[in-house]
Amino acid sequence: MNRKLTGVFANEREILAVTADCREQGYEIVDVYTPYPVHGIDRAMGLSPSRITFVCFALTLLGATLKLWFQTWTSAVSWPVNIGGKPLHSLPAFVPVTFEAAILCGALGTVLVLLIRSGLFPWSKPRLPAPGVTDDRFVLAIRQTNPDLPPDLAERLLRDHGAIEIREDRGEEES
Amino acid sequence: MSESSAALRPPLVDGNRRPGEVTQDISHSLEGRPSWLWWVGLGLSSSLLALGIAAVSYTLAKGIGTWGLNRTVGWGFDITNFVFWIGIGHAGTLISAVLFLFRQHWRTAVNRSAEAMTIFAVMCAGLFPLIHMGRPWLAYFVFPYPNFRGPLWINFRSALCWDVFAVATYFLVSLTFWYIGMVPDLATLRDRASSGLKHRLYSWLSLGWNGSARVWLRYETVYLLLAGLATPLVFSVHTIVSMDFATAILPGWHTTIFPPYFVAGAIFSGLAMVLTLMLVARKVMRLENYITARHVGSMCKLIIGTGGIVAMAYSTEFFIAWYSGNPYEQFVFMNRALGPFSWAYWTMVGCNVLTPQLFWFKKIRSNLVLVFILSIFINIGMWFERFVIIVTSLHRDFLPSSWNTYIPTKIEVATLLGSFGLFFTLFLLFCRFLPVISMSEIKGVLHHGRPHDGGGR
Amino acid sequence: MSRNDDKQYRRSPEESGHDAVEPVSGIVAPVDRRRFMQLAGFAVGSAALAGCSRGVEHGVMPYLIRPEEVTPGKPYWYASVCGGCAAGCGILAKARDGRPIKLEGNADHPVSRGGLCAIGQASVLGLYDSRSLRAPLRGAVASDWETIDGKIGATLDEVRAGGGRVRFLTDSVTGPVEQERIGAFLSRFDDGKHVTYDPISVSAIVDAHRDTHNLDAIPGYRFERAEVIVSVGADFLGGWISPVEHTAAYRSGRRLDGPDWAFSHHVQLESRLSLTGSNADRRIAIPAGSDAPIIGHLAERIAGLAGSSTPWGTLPPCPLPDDTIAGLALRLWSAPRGRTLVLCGLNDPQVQVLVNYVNELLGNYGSTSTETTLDVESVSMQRRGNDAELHTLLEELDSGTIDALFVRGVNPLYDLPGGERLIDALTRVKLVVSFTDHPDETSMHAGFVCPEPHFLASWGDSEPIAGVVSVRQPTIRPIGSTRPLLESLAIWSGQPMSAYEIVRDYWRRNIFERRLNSATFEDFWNRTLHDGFARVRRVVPGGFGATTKLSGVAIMAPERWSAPANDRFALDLYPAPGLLDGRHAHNAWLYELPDPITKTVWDNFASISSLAAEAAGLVTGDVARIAAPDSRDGFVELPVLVQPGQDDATISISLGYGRLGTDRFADVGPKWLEGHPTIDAGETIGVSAAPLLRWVNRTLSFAGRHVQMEKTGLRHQLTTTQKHHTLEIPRRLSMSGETHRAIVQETDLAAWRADPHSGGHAHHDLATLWSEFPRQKHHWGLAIDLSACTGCSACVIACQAENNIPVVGKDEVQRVREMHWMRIDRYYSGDDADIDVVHMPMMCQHCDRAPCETVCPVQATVQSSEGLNQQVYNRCIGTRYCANNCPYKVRRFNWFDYPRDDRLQNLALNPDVTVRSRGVMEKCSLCVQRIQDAKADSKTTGRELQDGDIQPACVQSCPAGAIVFGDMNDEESRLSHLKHDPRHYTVLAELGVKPTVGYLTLVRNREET
Amino acid sequence: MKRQVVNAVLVLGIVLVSISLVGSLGELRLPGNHIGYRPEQPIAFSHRVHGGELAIPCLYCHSGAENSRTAGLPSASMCMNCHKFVTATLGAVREEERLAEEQDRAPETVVSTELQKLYDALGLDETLAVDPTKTPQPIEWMRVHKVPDFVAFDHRPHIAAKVACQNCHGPVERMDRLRQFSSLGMGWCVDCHRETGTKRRAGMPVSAPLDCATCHY
Repeated sequence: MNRKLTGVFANEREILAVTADCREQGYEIVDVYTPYPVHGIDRAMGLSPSRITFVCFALTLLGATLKLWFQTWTSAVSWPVNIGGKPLHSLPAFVPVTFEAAILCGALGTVLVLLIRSGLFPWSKPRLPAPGVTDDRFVLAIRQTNPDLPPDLAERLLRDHGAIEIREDRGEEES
Repeated sequence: MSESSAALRPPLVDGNRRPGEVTQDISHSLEGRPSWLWWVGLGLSSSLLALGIAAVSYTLAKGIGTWGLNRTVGWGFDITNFVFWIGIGHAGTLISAVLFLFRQHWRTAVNRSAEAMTIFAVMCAGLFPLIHMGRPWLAYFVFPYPNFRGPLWINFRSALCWDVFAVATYFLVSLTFWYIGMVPDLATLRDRASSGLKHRLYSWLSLGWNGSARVWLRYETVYLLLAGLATPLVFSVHTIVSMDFATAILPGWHTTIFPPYFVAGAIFSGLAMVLTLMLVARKVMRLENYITARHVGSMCKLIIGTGGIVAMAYSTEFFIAWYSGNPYEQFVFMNRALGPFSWAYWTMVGCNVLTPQLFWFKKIRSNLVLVFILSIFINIGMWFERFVIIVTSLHRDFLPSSWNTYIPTKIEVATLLGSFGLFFTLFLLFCRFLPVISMSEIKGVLHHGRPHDGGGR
Repeated sequence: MSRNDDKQYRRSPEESGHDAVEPVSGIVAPVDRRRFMQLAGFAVGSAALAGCSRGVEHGVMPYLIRPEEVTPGKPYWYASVCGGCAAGCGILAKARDGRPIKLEGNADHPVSRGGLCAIGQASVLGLYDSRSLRAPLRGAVASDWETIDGKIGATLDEVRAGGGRVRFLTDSVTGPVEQERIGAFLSRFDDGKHVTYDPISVSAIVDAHRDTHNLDAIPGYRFERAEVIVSVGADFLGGWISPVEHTAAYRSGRRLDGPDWAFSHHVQLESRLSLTGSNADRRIAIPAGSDAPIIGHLAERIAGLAGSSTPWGTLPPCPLPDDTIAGLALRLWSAPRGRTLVLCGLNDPQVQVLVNYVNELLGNYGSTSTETTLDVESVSMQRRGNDAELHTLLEELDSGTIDALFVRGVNPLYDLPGGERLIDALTRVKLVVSFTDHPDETSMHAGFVCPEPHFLASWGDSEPIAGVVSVRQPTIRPIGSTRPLLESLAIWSGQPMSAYEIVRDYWRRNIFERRLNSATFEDFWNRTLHDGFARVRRVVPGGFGATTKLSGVAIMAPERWSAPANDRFALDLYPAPGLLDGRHAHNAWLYELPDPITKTVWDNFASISSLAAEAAGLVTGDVARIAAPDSRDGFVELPVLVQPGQDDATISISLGYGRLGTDRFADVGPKWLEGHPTIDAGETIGVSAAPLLRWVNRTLSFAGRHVQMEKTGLRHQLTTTQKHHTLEIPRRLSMSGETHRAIVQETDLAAWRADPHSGGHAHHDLATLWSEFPRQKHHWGLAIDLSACTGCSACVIACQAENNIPVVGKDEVQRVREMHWMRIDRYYSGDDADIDVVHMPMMCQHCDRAPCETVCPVQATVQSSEGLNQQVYNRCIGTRYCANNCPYKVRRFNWFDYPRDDRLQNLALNPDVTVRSRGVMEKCSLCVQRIQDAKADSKTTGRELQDGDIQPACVQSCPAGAIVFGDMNDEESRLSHLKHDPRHYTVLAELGVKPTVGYLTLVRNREET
Repeated sequence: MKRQVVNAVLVLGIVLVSISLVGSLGELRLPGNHIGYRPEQPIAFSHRVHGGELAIPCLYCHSGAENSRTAGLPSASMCMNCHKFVTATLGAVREEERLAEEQDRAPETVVSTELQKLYDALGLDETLAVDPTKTPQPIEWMRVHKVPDFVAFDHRPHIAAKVACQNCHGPVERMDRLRQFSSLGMGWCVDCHRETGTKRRAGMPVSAPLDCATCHY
């Protein structure tokens, strides 16, 4: 059995509460939609912190290594040139560019990963659970997978927490 | 909102707004007709821009000879403007990234415009290294691209080469940072947009954002990471810019104090520019509720601080010159203070050291007109700082036989004005078509509908 | 030297005709290609275009019949004679593909001894002057030779019929053949006379020697033999008689190399700071014209010391304190007999007689064999001018008794005072023929102008020194239909002959018989052509052989000279350093050559002392009216220049400026929004000072005339290449109180003898962080001897000619953008009264730790494995960072595309050196093209490079041999020895940039003063 | 669902295009690369005949290469050393002789059209004597081998180092109309100099420096 409910709320406090409750009751939290990052919602939904941090770190290191190697290779291996009598491996002189490359690679790479991971592409159409979710509405989408739960519990929960509007849709298409 | 919290912390946003109203206020300024002030501003700035374009085209057609430079003073207005604009840019990143890291929530009102300012400033800055080249059509030589010349690479020991990478990185990262920060707001606009074109445009830009909490989670992590990367970046960029001079052997340039000195100076000047812009935007875009006296106040305090560092640097330079016992170094600094360009030097000191001291007084801090004027003084002073460093050090160096002076030409002045034209034109367009204030963030700091406070129902 | 080996014989004119074809496309091409490159850079599309097509296409035209000694692309050398002035230096003209592109002094020639002055170097530009006359003129309209010859022939016949009073007016024609042909031409008339004068006249010296030594010439001055030189106003290192020859001699008398060093003591008494004065060990400022009493008193003193009675009564008062004169006299007297030299620049026979008397007392007269300083055998024939004869001619012209006047090499209407009267006089002459190559003041009033080809394109000969003869051979075919004087004369005398035949014929008849070593004429002729000169039996002018003893001529005390009243000044007119008497007024290089002393370009001026300036309330650049009260038209208006070392009572003005037609330089240099033209149309560059000349008993007087100076209130921009003139920094800008900058090391002879290191400051052997890069075979370097350099600036022009350095015009120089790769820094020290001058040639120092290289982002300037600091034009993007970081400020930036539209002028470009485009940095390359050429040569011949094989242009041209180039890896090279000389130092060594260009401490001979 | 398909197609398309580009990169001609440049010449001179069949050494005509920067083109007079006598291809001459045989007359000199151009240039008449009425006209050949701008190339050291002409100019002796063989680009020069360095060639020491000033001044 697969039953999906969406509740629209007016403010942060309610969405936090209702999310927590629904989860306790054993409803699967499909997703929560908010106009601004609501702090604590991740706990309420039981999300684990993002791992993108490690990606960023890796990319930064990669950028640095590649650039440092490139500089050394071009100035000491590919075509060594006597420039002002400076040594071919002028490591100190290579630091600034290395650093910049690290930052560039890290920053752009991370953002790219974010976009891909979250499917944010110019051509992707927004799927809004309810109008105004990018304005001042807070939306909770839950799914009932557990058949034992009383059928009207969900509605009650939502209404009690002050849902302005509740929509229900049965169906197989996943969100 | 509760008295207690009000007493503890004055609100970041005046006139207890609700999220919907926030959206309304901010989007309104983009959807309504622009004020006559806006039109006037655009008229002025775009005509300046036109002047600049004319000047630059003439330079490209004729050669660098159309500037007042000579065999002794090889850099003048060009690099002065470059450093000046880069400096301006820095405050933007400071406010958006550094203050974000320090969880300074008051930044939310200004960070968007500050970041925009960064980007436009860096665009202006980037222009000058390009046109100051004798053969700008060969500018691509500075990039280490694979080629059939051997292959022939570039000189990674040159501070100019570091510059290329630093400025490029700075621009790209700032741009990304700015754009990513704007995506949720763009989504808001998208959902408000009525006309087809506007809607399509905004939805293209907003990447199908739908406020999902999962995405918000990643989003905030990335935003934090970007802030974390941008912060060392902003320091590195101006450090490297300062190395253009510090790594040269020219007395007056060849000093280890430059990196910190330049970074402080950059932030100093940048804050001044942010103030200038904020105060204008506040009036023009009717955002009094969001850009409050509190913001202005904190900016003024930051200016006092950075201004102090700059003043410290000036005196240290002199001391070291004397203490080093290096006659050339000593001469350069005496020559700055008493030589042919002393007028520039004392303008600099006047604007950068004395002006900020006025901000100690709350009366002055809270008088926005006065603050506006003073901020402009600081902008002037910081431009002269770069001018003094570059020109006075060059015009009298080692061999007296090559001592000489520098008189800018009309073309150079026009180019400088043009860069301002470019900057303000872009900024005004930004005010018109993009949310000057980050709605999502503002909503985040509202006291409305928060747990444990009664407000909002 | 490899160069001497491939000196070439002349080829027949037909052949030179052919090779004139090729280069035109070849040399203009780089300019076109350069334009193309720029466009390609702009438009992306054109990149594709460059890909498929080859941009500018050029056909190549080989010879039809290749002259066997010509290999395209390979330079060949002609030995010839310089025509820049009357000194007659021997030159080697370097020709590439039929175009002479560079003149160098002939090392074997006794006059030039390898050096060549700035004027000589620059004269190659005149060959390609697109404004010079290409065809004869009748009146002012172009004509052809047939008509001209017809008319002139006819008129001459009339003239011959009616008395035939024909005058031929020339400058010092040093060529015997021309002398003879002119004589022959005139002999066909009842009353024909050849009158010679030099606009910068020294005829008094000749006159005096005619009286005293029965010598109708100037004696040979042997500066190398002198131990004490006292020159009263004679600028012998500057524009006096034979600067290159005298500089070389002067220097070989002042050298500090090795144990047999010699260093003369040179005292200069003069009214302006001349080039010679700037090199003197002791310099005394005297009012112009006061030479007379000074010489007088000196003579008296020395006579006293010699114990011989002075044959005159009282002398006019001496402007100098007695003990000064006494000191000088003693210094001269105590020197070995015959080893001193007293000179005087005053053009006054009576004074010159006194000078001769003094030299006589000092036993300086002698022959070539004796070790004395005045040689009456190998005498100088470089100046033949006779003012008295000129004066007579002027009277004749006034009286209108002259029928025909031929003017060659002089420009009386410009050179001489009282122009107006002369014009009327000329109009009364039936036939006036000018041979000028540019329309000038005189040719305007000449019936016919018969332009001659440039001296590099015509046959001739010369005998600058008695017994030294050279053939002037053409290096290219005449450009346009010009005709040598010799041929014109031949035609007008009815026996047409080519100049070549005339010269050969004359030599067969006259010179060959004077040969020293018996040989066939062909052999003699060819050898002379090859060597550039031949030594022949001396024929000393002046009746029955000159005496070395003073003949019993009446020596009178000079009575003329009165100090100017306190509101008046004594005037001093001198030849312009570059233009001389104005004969080079069409040479842009010489206008842009900074005056060796004032560093002024593109102008002449009135030098006054700071005292005088204060008194008159004038500052440099104020235009003053300088007028001679004793004449109506005797005045000029020109800017004043406050000159240290100038005598307070003297105004000095250079002649040679203000020539007609110099407004041609209006469009020299770039044109842009804020640019000013070098000169406005209709104006002239500088002002002619000739109106202030005057006749004093039938000799031209250049010094001593009393004039007034008034402020006009106008201003005129005087442009100098140097803005700060001392090594002192302003005291108020010094923290430590120390104001001197130790750029120049200086000491005096006594100190040097005591300690060869004297004058040297702390030696900086700085520790280095880095290991040396391995040098390949060579490590090139330079050493410049500051006590040898006279500041004559020959090197500057040599460099310009060799390296295609553009002329940028006055306005650009005013903006400190002159392009000369090497400049000569001139520093004053001491106070106005007793001023010391240092000349410091400054070019790229080719640092081993070059700061410019480190900062270039694109590796456009890097170090070569042979220690050169290379500048790669086509890699340069023009950030100017390198120039900013150069402590010597020797890098030059192409601010504009400098005009290269004059296709003819472009033929003077050196095809071995890139013509730099706009936006590119450039600088001294140590003439790397010569280095590469020599290396390639040695690879081909398999002969190892010898020390001295390679000579950069500056080194080669230096008459004083002050600059030495060489390989520092070769321990035996001359350079290595100099590098180990205790006097050697590098400028700004404390920066640790390790220049490979070094300097040798300046030594002044001030043992006892 | 549909969108994914579209995207997939899009991505695939991009990938394919870029692959095809990479493939054609070989033919892609970069600015300044003139390999294979083969202009029409005023006279159809064949290096194959002269250099190949007749095996005339290159330096016989291009003697400049030995002692000058430029190899240079032979002067027309140089051509006349042989073509005073050789006025046409052997075939043509034989043919004429045969015809003369048949019509039993003295064979007349055949002059090939191309050589006629040479004679005209020199202003010669039928008897190959100078004809005063004709004005000599230099032959304008089209230049094939040209190093890039601002490069000072000197033949001498290369000849001295025993570098075969073919190394750079290719198998000229097999070309009828001359074709540019090597790129003559900087990379090409540098590679050879790198590879040569200071090692000995043909038993003699050579030095092929990599300094900029070797070619740029």
